[in-house]
Amino acid sequence: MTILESRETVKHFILSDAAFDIAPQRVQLLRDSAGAFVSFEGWVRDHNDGRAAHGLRYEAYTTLAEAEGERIIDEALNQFSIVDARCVHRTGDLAIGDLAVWVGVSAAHRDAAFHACRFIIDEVKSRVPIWKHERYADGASDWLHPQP
Amino acid sequence: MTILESRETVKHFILSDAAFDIAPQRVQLLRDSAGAFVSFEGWVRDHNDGRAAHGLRYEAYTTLAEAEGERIIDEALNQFSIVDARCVHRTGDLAIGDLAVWVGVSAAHRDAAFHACRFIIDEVKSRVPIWKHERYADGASDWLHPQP
Amino acid sequence: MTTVTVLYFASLRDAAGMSSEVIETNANDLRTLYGELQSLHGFVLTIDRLRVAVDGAFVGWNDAVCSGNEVAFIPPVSGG
Amino acid sequence: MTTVTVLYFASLRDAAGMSSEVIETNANDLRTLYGELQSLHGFVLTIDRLRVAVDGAFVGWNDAVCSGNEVAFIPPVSGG
Repeated sequence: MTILESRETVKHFILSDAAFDIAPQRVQLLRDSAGAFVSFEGWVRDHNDGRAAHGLRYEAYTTLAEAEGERIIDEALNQFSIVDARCVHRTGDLAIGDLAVWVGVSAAHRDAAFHACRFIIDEVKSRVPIWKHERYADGASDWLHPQP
Repeated sequence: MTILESRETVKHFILSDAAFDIAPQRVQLLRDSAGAFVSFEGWVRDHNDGRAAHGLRYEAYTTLAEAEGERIIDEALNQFSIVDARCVHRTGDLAIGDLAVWVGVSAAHRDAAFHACRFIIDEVKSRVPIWKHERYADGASDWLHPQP
Repeated sequence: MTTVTVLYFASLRDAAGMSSEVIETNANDLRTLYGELQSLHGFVLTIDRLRVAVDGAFVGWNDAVCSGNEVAFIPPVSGG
Repeated sequence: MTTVTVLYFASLRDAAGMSSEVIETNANDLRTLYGELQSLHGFVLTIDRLRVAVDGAFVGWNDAVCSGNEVAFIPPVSGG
């Protein structure tokens, strides 16, 4: 018996403390049975709520973030007719235009791929213990703790 | 006066008779004001309606397809709060796993990016004069003219 | 008689055995023109499943057939 | 007395001036424990805006505080 891929050992949610390439993540989602692929990218914008931003820092509670991220991808794989899904989230210092988060989903059909990709990024934003520390053009900086 | 980009001369919908790279298309959508990017990729699957497929050919009515494709992107730019959008569609012979169509949308926020990307691929599939000719594993082949 | 160029795509091209032809017609509108060509080439696709374009833009079936027009009958599309 | 390690993140870490501390407490549940630490460090975030995790998994506020636990109070997240 040859185990080509063991479900337990594949990480579907990854925290990266440095800039990462999308291509090697995307290619792992390609399958001959998948006709649709949807990806989301979150970039660092030059403003937030009308305030000019210079950059930001993401901090994570690593153990819990990785566990919660895997749980979200598992939920997506169970709830939607998709083939595979991945998410990579940056930590550390980011500048304007840097890639902060990437989500990729492959599926036989586009409907499931769109819905699952949206589900994953929404859940990651609301549940995974990662915090954004923004630096503003006026010299101020602050943690973002959004109201529900 | 220097015109850096004239709206009229930029093609937002492109027919490509050969394999194309996504990266140069994607990079044109990046802006410091855009925090969200959503892309859709349509790949040639190894089956269609339960029938094993070997590959396909896309034929387009080029003049009308390009005009209708541009119209769809214009509609998306008007209807959604997005920054920019592009679509590239293959013509000619494609094998299993080949990229058939790519849509990319950048926006300040993810909601508009997701909705506009879905709108564009849905409209392209329903309105742009491109036809798929499938070759099946059993030797048969046929044009796809879906019922509405 | 009006002289027009007709373009055929996908299954219509296969059925016609050609991608375009120049024809002379007495048809006043595009609906009638398609009826004539459907009889001639034995097209299976009925008019309710087609769209029609003239000179690279979608138009209505009741539009007149004018000399020099490039007419295309658009079968149900299947891109994407 | 129970001895636990408490982890602080984001604004809680800034307010506490440290990323973790080992404390002895008489608190029976996590809700009471947060109340004690909120008084001690002057945390602005009220309990209704937090979640709580023990040993790397989310748990309930009424759960008991057990010796050796690694407790983390999770401020509203802002990833993505």
